[in-house]
Amino acid sequence: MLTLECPYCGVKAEETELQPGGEAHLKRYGPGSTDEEFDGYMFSRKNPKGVHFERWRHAYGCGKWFLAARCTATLEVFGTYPAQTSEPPAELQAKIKAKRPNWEGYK
Amino acid sequence: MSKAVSALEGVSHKGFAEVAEAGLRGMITVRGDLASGAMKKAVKAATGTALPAPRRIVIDGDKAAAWMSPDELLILVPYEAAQDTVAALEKALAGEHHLVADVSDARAVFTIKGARADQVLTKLCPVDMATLAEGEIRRTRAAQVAAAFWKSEAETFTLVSFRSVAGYVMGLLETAARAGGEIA
Amino acid sequence: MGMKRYSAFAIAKGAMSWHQNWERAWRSPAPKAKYDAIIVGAGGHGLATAYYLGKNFGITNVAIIEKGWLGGGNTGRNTTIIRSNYLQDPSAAIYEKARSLYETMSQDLNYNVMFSPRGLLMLGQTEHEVRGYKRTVYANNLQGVETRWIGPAEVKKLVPIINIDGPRYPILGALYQERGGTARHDAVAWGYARACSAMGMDVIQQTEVTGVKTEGGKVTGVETTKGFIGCDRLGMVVAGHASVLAEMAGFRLPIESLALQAMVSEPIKPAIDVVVMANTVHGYMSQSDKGELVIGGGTDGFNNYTQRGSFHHIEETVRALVETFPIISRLKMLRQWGGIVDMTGDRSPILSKTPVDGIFVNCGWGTGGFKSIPGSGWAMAELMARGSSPLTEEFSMYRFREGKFIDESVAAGVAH
Amino acid sequence: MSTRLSKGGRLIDRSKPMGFTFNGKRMQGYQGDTLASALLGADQMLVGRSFKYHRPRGIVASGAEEPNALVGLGQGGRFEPNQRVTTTELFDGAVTESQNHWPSLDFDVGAVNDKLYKFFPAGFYYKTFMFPRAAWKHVFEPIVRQSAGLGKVPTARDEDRYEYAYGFADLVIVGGGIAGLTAALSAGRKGQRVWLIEQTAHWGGRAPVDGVEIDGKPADEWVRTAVETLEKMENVTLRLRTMASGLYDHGYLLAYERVADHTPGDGRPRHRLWRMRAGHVMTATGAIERPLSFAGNDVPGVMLASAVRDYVANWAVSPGDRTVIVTNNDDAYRTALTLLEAGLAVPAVIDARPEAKGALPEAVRARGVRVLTGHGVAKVKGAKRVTGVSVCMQAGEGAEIETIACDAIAMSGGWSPVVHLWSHCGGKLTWDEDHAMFRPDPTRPATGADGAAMVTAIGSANGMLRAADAVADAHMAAGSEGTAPKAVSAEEAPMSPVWIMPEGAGPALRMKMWLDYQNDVKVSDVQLAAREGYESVEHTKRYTTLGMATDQGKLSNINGLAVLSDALHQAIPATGTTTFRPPYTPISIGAIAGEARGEIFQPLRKTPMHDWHEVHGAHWEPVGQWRRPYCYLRTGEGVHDAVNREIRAIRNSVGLLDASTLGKIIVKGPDAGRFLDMLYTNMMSTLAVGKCRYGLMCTENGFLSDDGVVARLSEDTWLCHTTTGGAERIHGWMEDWLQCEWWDWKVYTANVTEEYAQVAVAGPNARKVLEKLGGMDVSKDAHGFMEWREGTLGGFRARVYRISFSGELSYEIAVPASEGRAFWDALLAAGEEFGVTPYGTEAMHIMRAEKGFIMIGDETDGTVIPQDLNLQWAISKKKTDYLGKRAQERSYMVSPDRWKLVGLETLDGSVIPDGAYAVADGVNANGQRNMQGRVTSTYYSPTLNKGIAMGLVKHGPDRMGEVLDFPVDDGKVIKARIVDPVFYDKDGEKQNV
Ligand SMILES: Cc1cc2nc3c(=O)[nH]c(=O)nc-3n(C[C@H](O)[C@H](O)[C@H](O)COP(=O)(O)OP(=O)(O)OC[C@H]3O[C@@H](n4cnc5c(N)ncnc54)[C@H](O)[C@@H]3O)c2cc1C
Ligand SMILES: NC(=O)c1ccc[n+]([C@@H]2O[C@H](COP(=O)([O-])OP(=O)(O)OC[C@H]3O[C@@H](n4cnc5c(N)ncnc54)[C@H](O)[C@@H]3O)[C@@H](O)[C@H]2O)c1
Ligand SMILES: Cc1cc2nc3c(=O)[nH]c(=O)nc-3n(C[C@H](O)[C@H](O)[C@H](O)COP(=O)(O)O)c2cc1C
Ligand SMILES: [Zn+2]
Repeated sequence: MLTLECPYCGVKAEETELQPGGEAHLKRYGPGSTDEEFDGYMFSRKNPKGVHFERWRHAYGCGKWFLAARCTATLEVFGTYPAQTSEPPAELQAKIKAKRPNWEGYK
Repeated sequence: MSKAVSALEGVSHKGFAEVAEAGLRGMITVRGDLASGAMKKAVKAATGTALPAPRRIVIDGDKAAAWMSPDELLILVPYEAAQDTVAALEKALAGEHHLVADVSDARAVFTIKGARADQVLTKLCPVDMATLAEGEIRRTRAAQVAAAFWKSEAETFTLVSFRSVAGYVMGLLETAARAGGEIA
Repeated sequence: MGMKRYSAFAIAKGAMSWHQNWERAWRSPAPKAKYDAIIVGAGGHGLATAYYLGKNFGITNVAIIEKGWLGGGNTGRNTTIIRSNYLQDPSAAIYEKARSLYETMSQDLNYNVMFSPRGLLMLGQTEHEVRGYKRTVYANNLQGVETRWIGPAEVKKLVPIINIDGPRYPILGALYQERGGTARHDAVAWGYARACSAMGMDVIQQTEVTGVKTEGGKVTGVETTKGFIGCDRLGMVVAGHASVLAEMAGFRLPIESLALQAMVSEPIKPAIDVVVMANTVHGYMSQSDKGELVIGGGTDGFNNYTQRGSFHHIEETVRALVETFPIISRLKMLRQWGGIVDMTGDRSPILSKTPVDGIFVNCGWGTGGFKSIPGSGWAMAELMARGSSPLTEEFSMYRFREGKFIDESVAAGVAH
Repeated sequence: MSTRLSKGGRLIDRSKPMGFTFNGKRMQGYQGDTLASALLGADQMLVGRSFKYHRPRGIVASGAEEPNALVGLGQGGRFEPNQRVTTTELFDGAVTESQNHWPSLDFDVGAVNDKLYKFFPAGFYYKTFMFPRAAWKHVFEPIVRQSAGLGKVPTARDEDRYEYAYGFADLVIVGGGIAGLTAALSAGRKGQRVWLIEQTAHWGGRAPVDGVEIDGKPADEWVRTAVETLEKMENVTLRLRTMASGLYDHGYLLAYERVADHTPGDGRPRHRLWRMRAGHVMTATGAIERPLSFAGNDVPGVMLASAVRDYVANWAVSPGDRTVIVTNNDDAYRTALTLLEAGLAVPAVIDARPEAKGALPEAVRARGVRVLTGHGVAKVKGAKRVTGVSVCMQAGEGAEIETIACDAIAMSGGWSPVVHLWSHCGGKLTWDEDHAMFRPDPTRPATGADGAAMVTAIGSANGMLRAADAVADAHMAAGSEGTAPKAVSAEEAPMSPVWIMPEGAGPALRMKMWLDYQNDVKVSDVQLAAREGYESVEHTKRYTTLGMATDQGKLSNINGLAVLSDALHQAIPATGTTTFRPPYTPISIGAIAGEARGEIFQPLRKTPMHDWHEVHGAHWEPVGQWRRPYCYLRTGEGVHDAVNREIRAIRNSVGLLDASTLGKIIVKGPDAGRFLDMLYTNMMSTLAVGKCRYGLMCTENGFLSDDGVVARLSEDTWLCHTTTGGAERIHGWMEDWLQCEWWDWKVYTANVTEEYAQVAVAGPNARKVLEKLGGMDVSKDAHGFMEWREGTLGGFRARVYRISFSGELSYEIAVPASEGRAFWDALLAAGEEFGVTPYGTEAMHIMRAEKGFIMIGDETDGTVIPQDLNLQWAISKKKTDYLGKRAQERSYMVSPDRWKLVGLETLDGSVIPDGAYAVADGVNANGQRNMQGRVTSTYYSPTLNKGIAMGLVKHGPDRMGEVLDFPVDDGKVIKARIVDPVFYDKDGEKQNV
């Protein structure tokens, strides 16, 4: 039963107030992309045992999508941040690196 | 002839707290840039209040403005005033990218009254009632549906849900407030 | 190699010697330097793959490498529902193959897996669901899967404790598979392990695969916590850990690992003789031979490797079942647990060659792969031995790229 | 025999007697009793039968760890099987019955299993019952099921109610013994928000029974003062009868409050399930005593030493007149002292240790009791009740030295900390060699959302078995605020682990040493598992069922894994424990379901006209959480007739459909047109203000997901209609793209679905009805097809869309929801002269099928793309992109072999059954019959007076006129011809008048 703090309204929401949305920072591939690119975008999602970046919506709250960095092996939450970004904030990445020295970094 | 009726026509139940459907209320969703001067003016024009801070509701008599999300407010006015308020808001926001929608008929409003009113919500909402701040509006869920509530007076909470689930919400409130269910 | 046969007579004989002379069900060997084939993952699917490699293709120089204890993954924690009333042709083919192998599994393995074809009902609770199930019945008839649609009265007769009238979702009928049912999940793994061991295969437990070695695009072996082990062919059959293994081999699978939970009630005398799935309200229930009600529901929505789920899914399931079977309200939940299931984009499995020569994957069974264990093993063995199998043809990992999905959610919503 | 003593009993109130029955026999206890103490007080030691061998079972324990004493409690709507008597408070009028026997508790036919025990070792069923094949299901399984299963099946609906509650605290302390109380005092003084919860009805835990003194006062007194102090602290919440059931991730603690189990029917909710969110959790859950494994240790009358002490001290109940103590530690001598104090006989203490010279043994010796050190129990005498004990040397093989007559045996094999909650979220244990127990390893706790420890074990739950240590530990762990309580108790010499008694017991004795009492798992079973290669502790558990009973191995697990370790010649920590899972003890399914039953099982969404439908014969159909009239039944009318009547009425005159459930989403802003062009397959940006356009939406994976009519309200504002089930989903979908992908686009959306009541007025007389209402001009010229207008109708503020899903002249009118019912009534009144007929979803479905309109959910099922439905006209060729476009370019999506939409007409006019498939010749590689199409919608058309259908058929549109075979039930084949899917008014003349 996760709790995640919504970066927009500051509510420490519990999982039942949230809607999970899968991998964060997906790059959309539309017409003109290769089959491989499109397949990668749609289906071959990251599924690491460890640090993961994902989407959540504060569905029973402000309604906004936000992003979370979380460890899928311990459920530790490193931080949450607004969805309007194409990669995790640098300071968050540094924080994760400090906690998980073996983490290969965001790629 | 008043053709407009609220979802439950004011039904109420008395348990260890009194729960009642509070009738029709004018409500307007406003989306736009909350930081803009026009928005400030629009709210002032609509409710006479200041723009609410995040997660807050500012109440002035029978009008109020509530913060719903970083780009959304809910304006509360008497039901009869809703259309004029929409017009006023539209006027104030003209030229800005915004959206104003009358949602008065899409909602149901409830009051929960009594010294133990908070216990009713404690059973339904995953919210720490003890840390509910003065003037805070909390958007959350009540059992299985979306709801928002705030402390409207001493020992009284106002809760808003969608209109279609008014019967369900009343069922929840009535059951939660039933005598014997006091959380000692 | 050979093994002593199990029978009532053997037990009687054992009793005379205070059961001191039973032999091991499977050996506990040290790994050899190299095998013809290595299977990673001693779950049902891995073990069955090995078993049919030996039985159907005579390939017995095989190791099954397991990081924990055999059968300890999802095979050891599922709600044991067996059915083959799937809608799409490829699914119906492999699940029915599996179901029919279950019919004789105890005898084939000389291990009583307690396959219990007690009948399975999928409740139709909306008009839409009814139409979906009727469609399934017609498809099944053409696929050689025996199912039929039954009305509410027959449902009530089969499940007297059911609340037919709703109140919210009256039961309009059910998709009934008379020879669907359950089996003793652990026994399936144990029976296969015993049979594999008897064929001379090595079941190597407490050994984790930590790397995959390739040379010129071809697999050469695996790194493990017990050192390097060579192989010509490698089968990755690790369910929730499929992505982790694939990453070791340098490719990505369309898999997400999610927690699925189940629970049992305290045991009671026989209360329900069939398996009931109620997909509109999200819950399913059967009763084990020991008497617990075995209950399952939906998955969490976020990636997770902890074998723990979120409690609100248990609540949702329980609410649904209390509504459907009001008498269970005064029973108690004895234990709840979770497993990590491997979900694909179309909720159907992957049995496929991979970008690496000699590596095959069997995964993506998600919430519903216990029932398919023998069929999957049969097909996967054929794929690994021959390079192709009619049963695996449509389950390639490349189907997503082509847009050729095998979507079962169409009729049933869930796939347990 | 067990009896009620004339004096004492710290928890009972003798002035309040309470009557109850057991198997129909009237008995009496007192307020403060548990069912267990009341039964023992009434000399009822035999309380049930075991699972497998149907052995007689008596009460062994005094708390949550009890494996044996389960009864059926209550009657009718309050009957509950498997109630543990040790944790059930007695109430006046309680009706109880024993379980798992036939015909009676004393004479149980199933007990023949016990005689045949040699043939039923662990896992015997895996090795037999295989022939003949069908016999498992038809013969063996029914027998197994009938003899297993313990409690009876309830037959009535639960009469009680249940509820949830949400709690929040900085610190939740679980367990109200002296450790928990101490921690609460310290944390409370620090000002933390503290919850202290205790599963029983009393504070204090073991200490008052064990003769502990704290701060110079007897424990009882200290506890009372501590509780009073805590009650005065506003930041501290105390709850009795509240068990921490499970600790879940991120500090989510489930607490099970048994509000009214002891006062059934008093109008209060029976159970309240607290969903706590704790900043931190402290487990002060105490320790549980272990049995000893000697032959016959399951005979009724053999009990835990601490339980014997509890019964005497707490409830003034003596389990026996002559109690032999068997132990490997000093603590059990307390039981001897308690018994002697109560005037009962202790013929001997059998101590497995070579010597016993501590203060407690000396005190016992001083009272003249024989202490036999280095001895053990060879065997217990008696069947349904202990009659004596045969004594042997612990170091030997069990040769009898003497027999001591007794009617109870109090055993103690040492203590195991209660580590369940510590372990639920991954907290690890460490083996404590001195006390032969697993204790929490503070360096490897369960971690929370922040990655830090979320739970701390304190007191005896942390392995601090001595009172002084327990209290000191708790005080420190909770921040050492205020002065530390000082506890004093008798000194104890080290215990010495004993896993089998006697050490050298042979197979015959080992087959009579119970580990798991309820599931009948014996030492020999665990050894057999090891021998057969089920070496992992998890394999042993599953092979033998050790620890899988309703007590979850609270007594048996450690003993079992010690035996396993011994059999495998490895150290106990190498074997490890099985996984601890919630709940700590079983919790009611009713509590988990909470308030959600009956009317509030799930939200039922109602339109403003819902109540009218209800009283006018609506035959309901659930659509998502809405309920829509499928049709309206008139008296004596069947569903089919009603649907046909409704359709004829619309085709001939006029009908009304409550369409309020349709989704309505406003999309507004400078980029709204561009946004909608991405969302829909066709162009929405080019739609003129005042006009409507039908549109399709696909998932990014290319499949059709929703459809509906879009109206352009103003230069920068569109209103999108969705399907009933699609409103929230599509609104969420829009927000998703706007927030996460195109966040720089200026678009706002609002879901106004419920703001409006919407009514379709359809049929040749539709316009006349509206004209009768009066108001805005609804004439053909003023209001053309696929246009919308705003105005008033009959005084109602209305937005009117001229769209048609039935193929008739039709208006959809939206009015404010609050006026919906009044508007509906006004329409009925205005339409009266035309015989206006309300119609339901089925009439709507059939009429659209007559027109060849697709329906999301019928023609689509998540695998269908618009191209399959020949909807190319609604897919813009000009657009470079829309959601789903790239997906639709994949090889299988553009394959000419995809099944495509056609109409189907049976040759004999009959209706093809729902879901039927069209077959092709031959079979595929897997032996399945080839198929070439299927029906998607199929109805009897009252308009055309024959069956009509739509379907998807391979190369369908190129095969007009061909006849397909649809095999249906009983070997019948229906023949249907491929035709144009538009069956009615092909040129659309009717809707455009
Ligand atoms: C709660 C629940 C209920 C379910 N209910 C049903 C049901 O009713 N009916 C049904 O048909 N299906 C059901 N399923 C699904 C079913 O259990 C699975 O699909 C099936 O058991 C998968 O078997 P498997 O052999 O692929 O995987 P597993 O049994 O999980 O085996 C995979 C093995 O791989 C091992 N492994 C992983 N990584 C490594 C490594 N690096 N090195 C070595 N070994 C490794 C694991 O330890 C594990 O033992 C359910 C699943 C769950 C969790
Ligand atoms: N001498 C020995 O060998 C020995 C061994 C064990 C305990 N003890 C004695 O036990 C006492 C230790 O005190 P303590 O406070 O640590 O333990 P305790 O056993 O006195 O108290 C633990 C309390 O926790 C409650 N509890 C357990 N699980 C719970 C749950 N899940 N939810 C709610 N409540 C739960 C129990 O009902 C009990 O009241 C001392 O008196 C000590 O001497 C002695
Ligand atoms: C079909 C089935 C029946 C089960 N019955 C019981 C049971 O009677 N008692 C019990 O304690 N656990 C039972 N379990 C749960 C297991 O103890 C265990 O929780 C589950 O296999 C997951 O393993 P884990 O908890 O060790 O991770 C059952 C599990 C399954 C799959
Ligand atoms: Zn928020």
